[in-house]
Amino acid sequence: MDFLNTHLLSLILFLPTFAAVVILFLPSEESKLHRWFAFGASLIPFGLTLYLWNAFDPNRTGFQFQEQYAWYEAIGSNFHIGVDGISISMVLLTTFLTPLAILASFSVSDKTKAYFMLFLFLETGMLGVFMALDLLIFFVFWEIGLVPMYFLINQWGSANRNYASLKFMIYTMGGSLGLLLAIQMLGVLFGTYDLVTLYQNWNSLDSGTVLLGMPVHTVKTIAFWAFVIAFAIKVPLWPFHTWLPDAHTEAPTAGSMILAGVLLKLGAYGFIRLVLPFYPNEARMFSGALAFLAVAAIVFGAFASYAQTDFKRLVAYSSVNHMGFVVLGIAAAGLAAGTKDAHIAMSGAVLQMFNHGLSAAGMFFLVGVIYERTHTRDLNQFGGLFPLVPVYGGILIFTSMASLGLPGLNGFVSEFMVVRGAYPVLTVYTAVAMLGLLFTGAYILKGIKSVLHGPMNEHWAHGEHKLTEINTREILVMLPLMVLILILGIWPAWLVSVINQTVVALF
Amino acid sequence: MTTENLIWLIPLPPLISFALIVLFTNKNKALSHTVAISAAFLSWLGAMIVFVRALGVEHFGEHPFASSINWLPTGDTWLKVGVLIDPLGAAVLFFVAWTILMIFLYSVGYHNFGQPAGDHDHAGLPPHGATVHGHTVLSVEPMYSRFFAFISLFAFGMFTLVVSDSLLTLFVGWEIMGLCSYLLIGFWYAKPSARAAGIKAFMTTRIGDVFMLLGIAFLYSVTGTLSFREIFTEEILHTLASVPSGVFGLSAAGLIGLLLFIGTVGKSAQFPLHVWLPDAMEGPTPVSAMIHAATMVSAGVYAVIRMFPLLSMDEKTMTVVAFIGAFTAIFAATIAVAQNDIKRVLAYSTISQLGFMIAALGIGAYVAAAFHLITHAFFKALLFLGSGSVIHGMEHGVFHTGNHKVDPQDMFNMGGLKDKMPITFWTFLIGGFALSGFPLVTAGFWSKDEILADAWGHHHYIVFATLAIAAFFTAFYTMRQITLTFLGSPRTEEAKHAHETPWTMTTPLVVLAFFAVTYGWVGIPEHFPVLGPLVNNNWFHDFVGHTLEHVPEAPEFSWIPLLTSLVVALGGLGLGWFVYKDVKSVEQDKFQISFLKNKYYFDELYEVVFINPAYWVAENVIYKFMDQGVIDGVLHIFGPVTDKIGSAIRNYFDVPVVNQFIGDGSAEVAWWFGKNLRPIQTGRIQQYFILSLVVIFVVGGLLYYILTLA
Amino acid sequence: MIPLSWYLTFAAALFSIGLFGALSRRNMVAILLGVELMLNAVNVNLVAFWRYGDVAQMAGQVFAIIVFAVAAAEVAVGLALVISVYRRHNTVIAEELDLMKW
Amino acid sequence: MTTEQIIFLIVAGATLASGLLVVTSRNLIHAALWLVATLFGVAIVYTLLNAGFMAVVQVVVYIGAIAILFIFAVMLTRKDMRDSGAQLNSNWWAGALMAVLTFGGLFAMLRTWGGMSKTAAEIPAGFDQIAELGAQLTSPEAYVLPFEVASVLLLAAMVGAVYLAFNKK
Amino acid sequence: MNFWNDPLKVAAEWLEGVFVGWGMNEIASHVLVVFLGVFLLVLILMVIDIFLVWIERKVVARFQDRIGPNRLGPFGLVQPFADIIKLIIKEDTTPDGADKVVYNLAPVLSMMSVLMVWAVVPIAPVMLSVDLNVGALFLIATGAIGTLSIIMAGWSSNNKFALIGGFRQVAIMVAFEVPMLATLMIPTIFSGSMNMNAIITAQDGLWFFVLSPLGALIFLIAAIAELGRAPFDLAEGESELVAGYSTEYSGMKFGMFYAGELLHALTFGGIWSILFFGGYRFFGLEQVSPFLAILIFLAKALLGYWVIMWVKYTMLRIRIDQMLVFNWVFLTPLAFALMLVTALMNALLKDASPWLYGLGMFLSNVVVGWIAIEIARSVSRKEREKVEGVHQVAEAHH
Repeated sequence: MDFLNTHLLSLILFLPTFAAVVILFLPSEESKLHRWFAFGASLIPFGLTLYLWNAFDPNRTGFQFQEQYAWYEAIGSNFHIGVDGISISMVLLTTFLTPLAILASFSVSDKTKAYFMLFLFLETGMLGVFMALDLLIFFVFWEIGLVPMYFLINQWGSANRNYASLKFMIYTMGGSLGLLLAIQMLGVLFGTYDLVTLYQNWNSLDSGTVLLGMPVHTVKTIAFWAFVIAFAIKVPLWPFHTWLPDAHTEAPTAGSMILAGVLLKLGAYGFIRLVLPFYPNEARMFSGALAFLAVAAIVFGAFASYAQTDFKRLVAYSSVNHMGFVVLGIAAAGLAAGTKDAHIAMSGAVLQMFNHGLSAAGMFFLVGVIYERTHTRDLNQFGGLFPLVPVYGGILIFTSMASLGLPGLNGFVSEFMVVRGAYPVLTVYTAVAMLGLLFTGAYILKGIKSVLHGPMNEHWAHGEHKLTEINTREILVMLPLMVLILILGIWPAWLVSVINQTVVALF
Repeated sequence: MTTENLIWLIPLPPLISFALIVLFTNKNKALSHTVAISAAFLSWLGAMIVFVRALGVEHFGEHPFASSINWLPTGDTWLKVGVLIDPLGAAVLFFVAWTILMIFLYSVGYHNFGQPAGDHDHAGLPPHGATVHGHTVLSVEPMYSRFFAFISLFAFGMFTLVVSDSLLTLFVGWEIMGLCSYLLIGFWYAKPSARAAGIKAFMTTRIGDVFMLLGIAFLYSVTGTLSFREIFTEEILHTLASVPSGVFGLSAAGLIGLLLFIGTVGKSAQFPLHVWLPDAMEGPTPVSAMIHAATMVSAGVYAVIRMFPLLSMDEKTMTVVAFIGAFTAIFAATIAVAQNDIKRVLAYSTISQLGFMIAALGIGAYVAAAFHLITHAFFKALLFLGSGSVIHGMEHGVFHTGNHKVDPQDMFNMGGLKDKMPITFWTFLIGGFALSGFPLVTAGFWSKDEILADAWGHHHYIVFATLAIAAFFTAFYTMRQITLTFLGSPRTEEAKHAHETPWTMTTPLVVLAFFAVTYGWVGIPEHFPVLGPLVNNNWFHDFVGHTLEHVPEAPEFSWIPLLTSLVVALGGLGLGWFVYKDVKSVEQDKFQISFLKNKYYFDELYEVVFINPAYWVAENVIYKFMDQGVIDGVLHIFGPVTDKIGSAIRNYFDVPVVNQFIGDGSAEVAWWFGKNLRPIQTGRIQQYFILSLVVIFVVGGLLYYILTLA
Repeated sequence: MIPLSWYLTFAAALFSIGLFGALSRRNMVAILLGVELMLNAVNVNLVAFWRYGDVAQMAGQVFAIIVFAVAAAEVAVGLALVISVYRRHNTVIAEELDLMKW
Repeated sequence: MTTEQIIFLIVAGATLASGLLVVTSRNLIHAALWLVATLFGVAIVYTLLNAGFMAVVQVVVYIGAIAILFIFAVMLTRKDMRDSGAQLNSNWWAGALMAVLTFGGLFAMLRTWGGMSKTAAEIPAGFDQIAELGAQLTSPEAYVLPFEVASVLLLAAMVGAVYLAFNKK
Repeated sequence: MNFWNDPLKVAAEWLEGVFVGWGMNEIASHVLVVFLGVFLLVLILMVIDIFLVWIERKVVARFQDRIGPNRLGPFGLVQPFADIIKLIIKEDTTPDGADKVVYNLAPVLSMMSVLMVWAVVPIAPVMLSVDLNVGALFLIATGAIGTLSIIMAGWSSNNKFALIGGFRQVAIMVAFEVPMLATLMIPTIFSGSMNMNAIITAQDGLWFFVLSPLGALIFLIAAIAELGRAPFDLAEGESELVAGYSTEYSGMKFGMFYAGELLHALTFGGIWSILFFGGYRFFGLEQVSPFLAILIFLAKALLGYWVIMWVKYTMLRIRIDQMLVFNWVFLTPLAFALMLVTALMNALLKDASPWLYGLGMFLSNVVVGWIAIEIARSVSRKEREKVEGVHQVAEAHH
């Protein structure tokens, strides 16, 4: 057990990779075997994460379960990983969603071996970002997450997948360039990439210092924006969001689940882990701009979502809308750092990340369920399907309501916290964001209306097109999501208290 | 069990019932309604126990039942949630529990439990009737279990709202009811009109809700708490009142109050967000009774009553409230006059009556508003259920004749139902008189009279006059409705064959009729001539008034409001009977004014001003122009540019320099060497082996020589 | 007591014999036999150095074991190659396989 | 001369003799059998070196597997049971020269080395060779990496051998 | 030191004393005594071997519902001696093209490989020829010599039946050595030693059979294959290969192969009982007297031998390729998996109470076995479908 305790994070991080390598050696036509193996293998990190969650002491500040190995000594980069209250909740989200996404992919029958391997690699990439305590490691995992996703979209996506995957890749890579430069600048200046050390050194820089031939605040501002743009693309913030609807729409169902559920969180996590601690002053200075972009994402996201006739695209834009709240919370926390408002806004933002992970994954999955049966996502081709698929309808309404932010379900709690935290410091922005909240209702209801309600489209009622009810496996995918959505809506304290402790200590 | 714990448990049975029905019993209709009604009964029982215990507590206003727990960590403090039953809460809980139980019971009959399944019935549409032995009879609702599940959830929301001690949980219940109203109004979701009505209801109320959420956030950030008992302390209220908000010159209290009030405007269908309520009549009638009479719209008023201490801090807000209320009261009443659909009349009547309450609050008549809220809940629930009963009876007739063109909700198709449906008639009559404020016996008289008295007593003469006129209209359209529906002779064949409804529907009518009469008697003013001394003390005023820290003074008795209310009530009723007693068809109705009939064209206005532009902006500006045009357009430029650069590099550098000079040149050098070294390759492994050993020995010997000997 | 030199000389002799076999036999299997002898000679050396050095340090034996594994692998692959070649060219004489020469 | 030395000399002589026969017998089966004898002799040498485990493993691995494999291979790669023609190639003189040179070179180098006449210390009582060997083979501080690499090598060899010898139809 | 408590040592010391008394060098007398001891052991074994012939014939008769040798002496007990006399007086032939040295060496090596095993077999608490710390491995090592003898016999006979028989036998032996070695590790894991005596001592609580029934079963299967007895007796499948590698042998040379096989079977019965059934232990009875212990051990060995016979006379012969596939595809992975699981469980439960340890081990065995059988079943179902077509299988299910 001692080994387990000292290497817990590494185990969680690399078990998926290990499993992926094992899959490589499985016979390639045994799809069933790949599925079950991948599913079983992804459950192990989840189990370990539960153990981690249990062993995690929320009352201790700083990082726990740290592991540090020399990695790239020549430039002072170490393989340093650890978790605090913010990252542990993201780790939990990742390891929780991955088995579900894999279970959701059981219907994939094409090139299953590669598919599940990529999925497991993806999990390692995402977990690595959340655990990394070293900038270079952070960046490495950040990029690792990209590659499997690219192939998932490119190989298993729908019609327009080439365009979407290329857009996704290039867009994100474009952002990463600035990020890498900024990271290297930090590395060159301080000779280390270790986050914990950098936090202290970077902020204790005398403002009169001249770095790289420029005043320190200029350097910082440039680096700040390099970071912000990289993360803003990933979140995505308006106006960097146009890759998202394409990528989400074209990705396979499980890919969208993970993309919306976890990958978007990487950007927001970057804000929380890197931008705010490194650039508190810049964050305060530019919080208005950040909030503006966030509110733009909220409002425009909601509007654009409302304008869609493609169900999946509608859900995809809803991610823009919801992630806007995360950034709004972060902007508020940046502006009000140190106050209670900041704590609430930041806790709300992290919780919103978690919640959006659950509900967006659920929504994408449900879209996938119906797409698999009808092979269309056009809202105008549905209509009145509720009597055909009552269970599916119930689940869809439930999940939609979570996405809409109905009190009693998870989305409300976090949105409330963000609004509460942002209101005192960013009043006008918050008020405008309410417009987005209103239209959240509009597009969600539009989705339900077009799919479930109204006169039944007889095309789906008979013959070979007859729409079949959601099956047990698919229900099993949704069940954990729904249970967690409900639990978080009713009793969020178990999660929020962990996040809150860290947030109070950090910001 | 302590009362506090009991209060925690009150909302739970309906929630459990919802879960049970959805997860387990949805295939079994009988079991589903048993579960739902049992749950409603348990909540009712709990509510009654709490109510009785509340009556037994001295100075209940200062020592309410309250308890709370930590819910959400916020920084270093916790956001708490809890339950609170103070006098206002107890009074509201009382009527909520009763009406919910009655509506649950009524729903069994309304959805034709026990009838055969319909021939062509289809989930999502109202039942079309079943053929039994050649006769068409009513058929059972295909989504019977689902209905009970939804109203159970609804009941949960309402109970949560009533017992909550903070704005947060109030908002939770509030939104859950919003969801349920969406689901229930759009219950027959396959009907496009019902579907649209559901969305309209949800979206319109949501407009109010986001403002309310903003208000809550504002309040929370200023005071650090959302609990009523903590906010309504002198200290905090004064702080709130003295902090300027920077908007419209309002104080923080005023702005918060206004924001919260906008929530109520949405929820209680006040002008200008009233448009959803009439459309909401698309839902099944029990839903109309539940949402639009007894609970949800009342919840809006309840919230304002709750927040009254805060609202009353700022005069401007109060004025806005009073204005909105009074305007809505008369505005809706005028529309009601021109409606032919039996439920729509009641819908506008509800809006109008809610306007009364809001107006009462706006002028500071706290107790009167609460009183009218409760009496209205009883008699309006009664009226809605009665109208449902009428429709049900008419459907019976429609099935009898087989002429489905006849709208069973159109009052001009009715007439003379008094004899066919006696229980319905008498209870409807009681309800109608209560609504009109028929003097002395009905509850509506006492509550409406108190509002008028307050308006007069507090010198709000404009409000007084507006409300009096509205009351007159109320009495008029009520009598119009009763006359057209029940009196005279049947105007259609269907009306002749209408039939009394089963006991599950009539029992609730009788019970509610009882309260519609008697509940007024608990609030007879002390100074009322003759009766006042008889009851000695205005119990309701005394009880509910103590919710506030400073018990509001009852207005002094004055004959003017009393006489006014007598005149408008009796006058309106009389006029209504007089005008409509001989009307035989729509054409003879003088009040079919298209301006009124079309509700002042508000729906159309909103369509043109808000909804269409919003969609246009969303689709064309934001999605097509901005996202796809500008942003993606910029991105798409990158592709060709990179391509150009790439091919330039290839053609002018890679091919000539790298490939031809460096690449091919080095290959040739390598080739020359290879050609000349070829003969060494004998292809015999052992010779290679020996050769390598020779090399080793030679090199080793040389090294040995150099290192040791030399 | 046997001095270390005996073992080493023995191993050197065995090694040389093996080397001769590997260099001079025509049959590929026989070449492999010679290689085996050489490997064994190495092992004798390893174990002898273990015995005459620090006994608690098992490096000699450990590497002898690893040489076992290598030898097994070498024989398995080598003989498989021989058989494969025999199937294809019908010969096991090393000299006759000179397709790769210039 | 102690008993041990006598035994060593006998064993070494026999071993070398059979070794010579391995490389010189015409009959390859005999050569393989002589190899068995040689390996057995080496096993005895291990025993003399107090490495009983090595001796047993030598017998198991070399005689039980490798030698048998050789015999198999010899039998599978011949058209008749006899060996005809020259068994040594035309360069055999060079090979012999190299072998002699190697032996001479090694012998000469060893003579100049100081540790040559070293004698062995007693193995301490209670020293459990096998346990120590196992512990060192699997300890991350010692030789687990070579051990793992060797296992991978074996796996690769197994796969490769199966693949190579597989008769593709 | 009482003779009855430690007979060997007392006898050896007495003899040494006698020899020294005769004026012999001490070392020489010691060597002589050891040689005498070995000679004695071999002698006893050979006598037992003779009776094994009788036992085998009796048992097979019972299995086949007949009486067996019953004419010579009581119960036909003198029959084996008659057999031996027959073998000895038979003409000793050597085929023309045979490689004479190898041909004659093979039966000797065969017998030797069996007898060498007894060097490490503890027949009683104090009776053990060599207390080798790698006893278990020694078993396999001697097995290698047995293998060699067979291939030598097969090759040197200059007879294609003999060669093919030898090939087959060697292929089987080499193959089944692998699972055998893997299962040998299981008692080693339990006892923490490869010393035979230590393995027996470690079984004073529970026999390892209880801890690892699956291991015992695999070992038995592998042992039967090593012996080359039915159902694995392909090397001498009479219908195809006459008598396999021993086709050309006659007289006492054949007798040595024959006696070697029987003794080998008894030896494996004994080894099996040592590894999994506590050897000479029987609820403390072995402490009473070494002679009693010998009897207990002999009884257990004979019981094991009987099981081997039981299998032999009730099972069909399996085709060679199926058998090798069975080994490489099923038995070897299973044995390795079992070894892995046992080692893991051992690491996990090392400090647990003995009950928990035993239970965990037993359950893990059951689970591994169950999984293996399930996999085998699904594979065989697929295979059957491929061969017979889906249709018939579906019918067979109904």
